Amino acid sequence: MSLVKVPRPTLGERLKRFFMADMFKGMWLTLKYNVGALTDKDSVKGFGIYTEQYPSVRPQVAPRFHGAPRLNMDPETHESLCIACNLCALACPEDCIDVIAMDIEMSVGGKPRKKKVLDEFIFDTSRCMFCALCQEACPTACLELTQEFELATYSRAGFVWNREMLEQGRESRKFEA
Amino acid sequence: MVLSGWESVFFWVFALSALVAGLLTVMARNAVHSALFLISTLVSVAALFVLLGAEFIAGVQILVYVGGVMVLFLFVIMLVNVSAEERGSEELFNRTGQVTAAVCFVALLVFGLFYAVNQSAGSFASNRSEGAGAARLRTAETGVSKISEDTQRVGASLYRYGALPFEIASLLLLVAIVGSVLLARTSKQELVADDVDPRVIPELSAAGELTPAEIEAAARAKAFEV
Amino acid sequence: MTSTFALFAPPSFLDDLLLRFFGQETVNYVVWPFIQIGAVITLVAVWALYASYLERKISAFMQARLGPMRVGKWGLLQPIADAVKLLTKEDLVPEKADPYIFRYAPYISVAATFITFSVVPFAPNWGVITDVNIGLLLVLAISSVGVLALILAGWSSNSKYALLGGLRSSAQMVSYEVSMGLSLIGGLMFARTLSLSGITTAQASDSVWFILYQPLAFVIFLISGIAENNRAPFDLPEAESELVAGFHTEYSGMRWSLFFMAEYAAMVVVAGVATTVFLGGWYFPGVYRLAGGSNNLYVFLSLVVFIVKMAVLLYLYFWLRWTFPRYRYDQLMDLGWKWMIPASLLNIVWTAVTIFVLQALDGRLDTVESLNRGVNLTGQGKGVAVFMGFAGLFIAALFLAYLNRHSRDFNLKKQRREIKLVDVPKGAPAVARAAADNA
Amino acid sequence: MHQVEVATTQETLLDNPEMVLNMGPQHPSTHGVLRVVLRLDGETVIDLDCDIGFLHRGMEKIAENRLYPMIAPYWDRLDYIAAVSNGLVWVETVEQMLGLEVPPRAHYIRVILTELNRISSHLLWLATHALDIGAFTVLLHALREREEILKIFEQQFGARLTCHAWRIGGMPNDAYEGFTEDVQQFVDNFPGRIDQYETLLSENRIWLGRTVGIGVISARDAIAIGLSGPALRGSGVAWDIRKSRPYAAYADLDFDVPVGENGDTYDRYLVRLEEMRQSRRIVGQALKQMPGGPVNAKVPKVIKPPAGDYYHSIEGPKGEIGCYLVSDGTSRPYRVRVRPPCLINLQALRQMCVGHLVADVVAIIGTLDIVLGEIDR
Repeated sequence: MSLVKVPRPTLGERLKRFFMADMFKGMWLTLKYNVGALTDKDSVKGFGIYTEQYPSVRPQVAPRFHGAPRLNMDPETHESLCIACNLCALACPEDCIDVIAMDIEMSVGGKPRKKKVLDEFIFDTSRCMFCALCQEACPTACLELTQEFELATYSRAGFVWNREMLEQGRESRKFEA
Repeated sequence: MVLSGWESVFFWVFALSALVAGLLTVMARNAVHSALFLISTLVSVAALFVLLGAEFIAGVQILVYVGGVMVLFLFVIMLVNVSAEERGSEELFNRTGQVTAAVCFVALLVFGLFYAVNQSAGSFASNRSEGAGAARLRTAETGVSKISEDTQRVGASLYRYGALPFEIASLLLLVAIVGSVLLARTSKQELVADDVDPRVIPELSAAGELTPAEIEAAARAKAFEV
Repeated sequence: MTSTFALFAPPSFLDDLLLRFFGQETVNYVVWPFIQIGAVITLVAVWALYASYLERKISAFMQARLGPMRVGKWGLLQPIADAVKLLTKEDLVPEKADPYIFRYAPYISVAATFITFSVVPFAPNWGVITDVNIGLLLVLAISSVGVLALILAGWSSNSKYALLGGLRSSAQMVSYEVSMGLSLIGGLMFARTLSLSGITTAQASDSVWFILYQPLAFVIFLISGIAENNRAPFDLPEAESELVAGFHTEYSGMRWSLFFMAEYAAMVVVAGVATTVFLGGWYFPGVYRLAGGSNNLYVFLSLVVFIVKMAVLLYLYFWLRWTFPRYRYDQLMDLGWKWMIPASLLNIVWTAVTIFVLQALDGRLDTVESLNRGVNLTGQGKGVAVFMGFAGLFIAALFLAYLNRHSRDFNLKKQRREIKLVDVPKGAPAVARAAADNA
Repeated sequence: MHQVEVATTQETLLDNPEMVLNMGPQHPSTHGVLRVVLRLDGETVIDLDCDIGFLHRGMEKIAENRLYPMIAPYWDRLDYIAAVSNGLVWVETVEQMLGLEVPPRAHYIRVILTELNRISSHLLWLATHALDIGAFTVLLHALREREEILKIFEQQFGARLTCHAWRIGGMPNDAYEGFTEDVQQFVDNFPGRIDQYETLLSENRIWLGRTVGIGVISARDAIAIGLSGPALRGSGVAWDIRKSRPYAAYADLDFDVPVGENGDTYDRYLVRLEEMRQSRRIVGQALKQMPGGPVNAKVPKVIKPPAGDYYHSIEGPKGEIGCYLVSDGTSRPYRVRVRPPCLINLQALRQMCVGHLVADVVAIIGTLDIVLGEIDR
């Protein structure tokens, strides 16, 4: 008939239960936390305050963090590093990248030559899942997922980033304390 | 008793609200509304008790009737299907018999009231000058106030003169409670109960009242000791 | 009659001022009560707001958080922001709900709690609103009316969760009211009065707190009070993990906040009554001497004492809530009917035995001073009573443990078990097996 | 699946003591968008039915149209609480189909991080389970420790929850600088924190009353339903894939399998707590034994497993999470099938709940540790 086996308690256990040792132990712990929070000293045992005050204290994001995308530019010439190879778009599982290339004619050593350059780069951050496969696919270290993590906007259209936004960075309001 | 000043204001407010709420109790379509009006009647009557200086009775009235009985009433009303009665479109007082009975009853009541007032008028008048009047004008007790006299009197008479009826009543109530629990409890609930005799279970299953699955479910809910 | 609305010598200058405009009777019956009611409602409403702030802060500290910090310094204006938000929120009434009852249920809840404050003696003299002869009974009666609000709110919402919550709460409150009321009788037997100020004065004149005579009753009262207030670990009617929000699932905005306010105010009531009956109310040894004869200073200091005592109890409320898991419904009923009510009945008997013993010992030990107005004891008598009180605690615990030895949930049999650790023999590594299969 | 009959006529409670209660999909304690239809007698559950699929994305179908490396992020989103473990199943399946030799250092880092993920998953379970039963404080204490793990994840993978942790043939990056110290600090701190949870719960009489004897499932039934993970071990079956079919570096590591006895909620609670301790032990060992070297095998540019099918499974935090992969030799899988531990564990819900009260249903859903992302896929 029995479904749960429960062993017979020893006298010590009985006494502990009789004097509600289990309850008082728990209450003692929460009291220690309460006192610890007020003094905020014993952080090793974890009795201090743990939370961060986010908008006023900004968290340190890890260097490898995958956040808002960015198109890097050559630091000297300020030209886009993107060679419009479309590898990122191919690597993207969500198909959220559109690389629109255009051919420009230029002369290299006097000879006219066509070169494929980037015209427009569309990155739909609302569909992006920040897996960083595009970043790994990029041969020129142009596309990068940065540590920027505040991506909220007021409209769905605002999630679709064009080349300008990707290169300059989106204007975002920083909250003050 | 003569009403004066604010006392009379309070009296009329509560008396009228008791009457109106009482009327609404029988006139309301929704049973829950009707129960609520009954509660307001009871509260108004309790307030009248306070005006009479019987604070203990007032407190008990609210505690027992409003807090206990009416809560159970509401409990039951909420579980019973009241929608059928609500929907009825008959008008009130549309039956000759009902009206006749009501008029007869009111007449009886009025007659009884007048009779009682006539009977007690003399003694009431004589009392007022001494005991009752003094009690009414009793000022606030600031020091260690005693249990007010009516409280003591109620207790004393309950346990001294009314001990036998009191005990009989409590026995009756106890029997009623045990009986109703016994009647209401199904064999399934019996099985889950803590205090069930283990021998009952095979009997029940032999009588075909319980399936093995039910016994198992009950045992599951119960978590026996080894 | 006069006692109902009578006052404990209010500040006389205000009284004189009022008497210029109104008659004596009007002042006593109408004007003063209104002033006091207004004062109490304001104070209690502010308290209820800040109790929520305190609760949030204390719970945050217990959980290594900071709690509200954004509105005002240390989030001190948070309750006001919340109040404004709740007042401006839409007041939704579900379509199929009973509109009248749905609207009025919160008012019943708030009224039932606030009325109780009229009899709590916050301090001597003018610190009490009215000294009613039946103070304690009034507290119990009015708090029993509070059940109605919950049950009506639950029913009128026309929602299954709310209905279940309403039924649960009413069953819970009706059951725990019994033990709550019965546990007060012990103190009553010592004080011989139902008036709350009378009980306090009895303790003050005896210079003893009734918790020493009645530790068992104090424990019962506290537990029942927490259950009566639907606070964790007895917060089943609004157990958010099961019933979403219990009886106030469908409420929003102002009406919801009324329930909320009533809950916090009811906590104060229970804490106040516990302070009055068991912790000596405004009485603290030495306060009278400290005041040095100034009546108003004495009242003020006593008020501080009362509030400090109450605050300790309220901290206990928060503390318990943020430490313990929640009882299940049937366990709660078990606790109420199988533990609290027998214990409170036992307490009455034990108190009677104590008083009897005190009287019996009087000849030999000189225990009783007088029995005319409450039980006045000498030093030795107090010792005996305290000893009996604490002995009662253990006797009750043993008695109940015996009584419930077959009970399912609260017996002494359940204990922690160790978990078995099995060292399973290792199998063959699965890595790089597939290559061979596919080849 | 079993269907609860819903009464069509409106009856009151007294006419018919049974009441149908819809718990979910928007309910605080169904852990997502699970809808449970309860048939109640008073508050006793007579019958129940689960309605799932509110979170269905068709992940298995999506996988058929993606290249092999692209599928990994979708695995993270099955059981998003244990994204690192899930990712490992997929990566190892493909690696084993390809016959890749993953370097031992990668194996060790994988063990460390999946075990940390097991701890974080169990911590979240503990947090929500305790919250369901009303112990609010444990929630935030447990989430604090989880935060420590997530910080390590963020440093290592660049994401906290859906990490996209592994790549076929190894890892995207070697362990970051300071990895050993961070993990070691966690390993040192963690036992004290578990003791704190135990102080708050394990011996508490309310907790015992709420969990002992609730949701009992016997070992026989558990095997018949196909439970796995702590839900199975709570019933006393010592089945752990890390032991019986060691993957990654588990063959070199020493640990015990905690096993319950009664198969009730309390036993499963104890099993999970002990598993956290064992995971910590594994992490400590792996950290000491971690070899140097590369973390990536030589992987072909285009991944085309040979035609055929393969099944691989690992011991996820919730149970056996497996991947059945059919390849037709092209760069996209022909068919991907997930063995979802939560979905299969959820099948025990009815058997566990019937006869209990509504409050117990909440406790039992909590003890099964379900994640709807994986159930609905």
